Amino acid sequence: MNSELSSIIESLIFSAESALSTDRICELLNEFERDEIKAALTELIACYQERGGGFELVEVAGGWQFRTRPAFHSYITRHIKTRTSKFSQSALETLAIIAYRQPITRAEVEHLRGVDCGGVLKSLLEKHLVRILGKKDIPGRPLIYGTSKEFLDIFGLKDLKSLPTLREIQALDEQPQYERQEELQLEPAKAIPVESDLPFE
Amino acid sequence: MNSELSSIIESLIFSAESALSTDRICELLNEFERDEIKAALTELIACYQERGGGFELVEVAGGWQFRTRPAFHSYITRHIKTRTSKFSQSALETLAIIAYRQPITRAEVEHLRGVDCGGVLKSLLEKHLVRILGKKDIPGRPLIYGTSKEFLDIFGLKDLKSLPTLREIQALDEQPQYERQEELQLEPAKAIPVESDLPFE
Amino acid sequence: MPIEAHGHREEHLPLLDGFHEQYSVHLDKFDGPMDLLLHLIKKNELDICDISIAVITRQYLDFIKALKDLNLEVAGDFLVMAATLLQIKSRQLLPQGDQEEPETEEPDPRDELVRRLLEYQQYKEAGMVIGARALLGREVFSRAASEPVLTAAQSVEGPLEVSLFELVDAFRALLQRIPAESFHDVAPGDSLSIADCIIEILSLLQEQDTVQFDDLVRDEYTRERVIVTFLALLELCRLKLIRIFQGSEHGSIWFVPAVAADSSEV
Repeated sequence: MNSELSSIIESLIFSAESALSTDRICELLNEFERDEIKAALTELIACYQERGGGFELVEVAGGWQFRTRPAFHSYITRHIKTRTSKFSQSALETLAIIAYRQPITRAEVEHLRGVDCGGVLKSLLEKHLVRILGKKDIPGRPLIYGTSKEFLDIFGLKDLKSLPTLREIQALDEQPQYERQEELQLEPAKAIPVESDLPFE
Repeated sequence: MNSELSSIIESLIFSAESALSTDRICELLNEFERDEIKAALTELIACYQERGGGFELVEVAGGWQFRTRPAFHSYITRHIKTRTSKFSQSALETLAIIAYRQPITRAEVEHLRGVDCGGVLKSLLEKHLVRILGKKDIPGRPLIYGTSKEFLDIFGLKDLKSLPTLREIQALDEQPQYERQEELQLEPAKAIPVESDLPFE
Repeated sequence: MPIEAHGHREEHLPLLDGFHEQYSVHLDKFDGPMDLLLHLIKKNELDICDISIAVITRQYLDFIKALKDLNLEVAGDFLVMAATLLQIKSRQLLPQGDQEEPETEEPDPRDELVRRLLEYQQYKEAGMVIGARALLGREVFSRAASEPVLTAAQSVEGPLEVSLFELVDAFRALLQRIPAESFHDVAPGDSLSIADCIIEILSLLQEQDTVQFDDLVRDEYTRERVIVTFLALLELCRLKLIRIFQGSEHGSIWFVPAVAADSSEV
């Protein structure tokens, strides 16, 4: 039903143990033109969007991967043990702050949350959801943190831009909130489709 | 394109670690009749036979499993041959010792790890993560090792100074110290009504 | 304002009882002072941009007192916020600025807190939305079976993938395994160590061929820094990793890397 090339791409994505980026696919299939590969990939994506079935082709962590549809999880977990545990509110808050504000120091996270975050931060590091990016060039040279590829992978995000839009701050005045905002490298304000069933209030 | 039940079966086979037998599928989906399940499975098998594509549904070891088509194996092995590899624990440990204790001799590394490190050291040198800094001026003139520029690249570090220290990681576990409140940028940190009688009004 | 009625002393106790009932089950639900404040604002149906500090402060302090009465340890972070609230309240009570300078508008003492609350609220909500996603390994699964083709093929030499935390953690695990005296660590105290300084110098020498002593201490010209840097240089010299030059008497000290040995032997 598909072209030969899209079948090859399908087999590559299917057999890879993690998401395969378009770049990586082009690198592996160097006898094909990049345009050809992109066209075949588009064909494949369209085919999976149409088809339904038990699993789908999703774009996560900058690559393509087959994953089961969330709707069937209650059947799957009868057979397979869940590996990812529930995240606590403090872990999610900390993760959200790091995701939106990276690169960020621990002191900045703690200022935003109003509580000590050392323990949470360490557990996020151990789960590989957060990584150390280096040190900030300010006195004391504190460590700076950011989210990892695993974060995108586990939370099923294509990239950092696909993070849910932050609700607009009802600004008190027109002044920027913090000087620190300059560090923001993300533009989460750009319209990002939030999961429809999860509205912000 | 398929029935709901065949999608459920598809998701089960897809996510299972090994081939799923028809009996096992019936056992897992005990709210469905065996005949229904068999019909849905037949539907699924027919669909995959017809479809072509990069992988197929095959019966192996008394169960059902998705496998890539043999025709595409040559493409798939390209990926495994050049995929990102994880560090072994011994390589990671050796690298960590060299990073944190450089300049260091092989004997010193081995003293710390308690095992021979020749092989690991050689592979770290081959990967250009570690380099020879010179020779130590002691009997035998052993080589002295340190980390390389590639080491900094892999970890995304600007310089060796940006390497997080052990103390910084350990500090994550520690109880918050009250001096840290200065970082919170709150002026009233000095006057904390700690004990007993909190003034109401 | 109906809420103000609670301000009377005699009503304080029943209110506290309410807290006991209401919170004893949910104590751990509050994820810090900001979370508690947001809860109080919502409960009192206050506008987050125009909160009544008097109401919020009293209820906040009541809550902390309730925690204490239940013999629960109140985290320092909660007390810091209590201090902040009291400070804002006291600033509100101060007479407004001098009439003589009407143009200098006093900023609302609540502004900073409100800004923090609004921002915190955003991240709290974003955290909830992110946490409600279908997670890999929980609601969504990738293929678990390994391809026979893949297990047969051996990985040759791909790019390495490792995180900094894994590196530090490996080192930490190692240190826990072996007795401390095995280390030739110099001055592991809080201050600058010779080891750190050596690493810094080696790092510099990767980028440039010559380094001047003054460059090393310029940013931090303290007695300690100069001594530690000097000791680090001596150590590197002893290891024959660098060569030191001095142009003239009392002139600047230069050093260059000693020629590295060929890397053929291991």
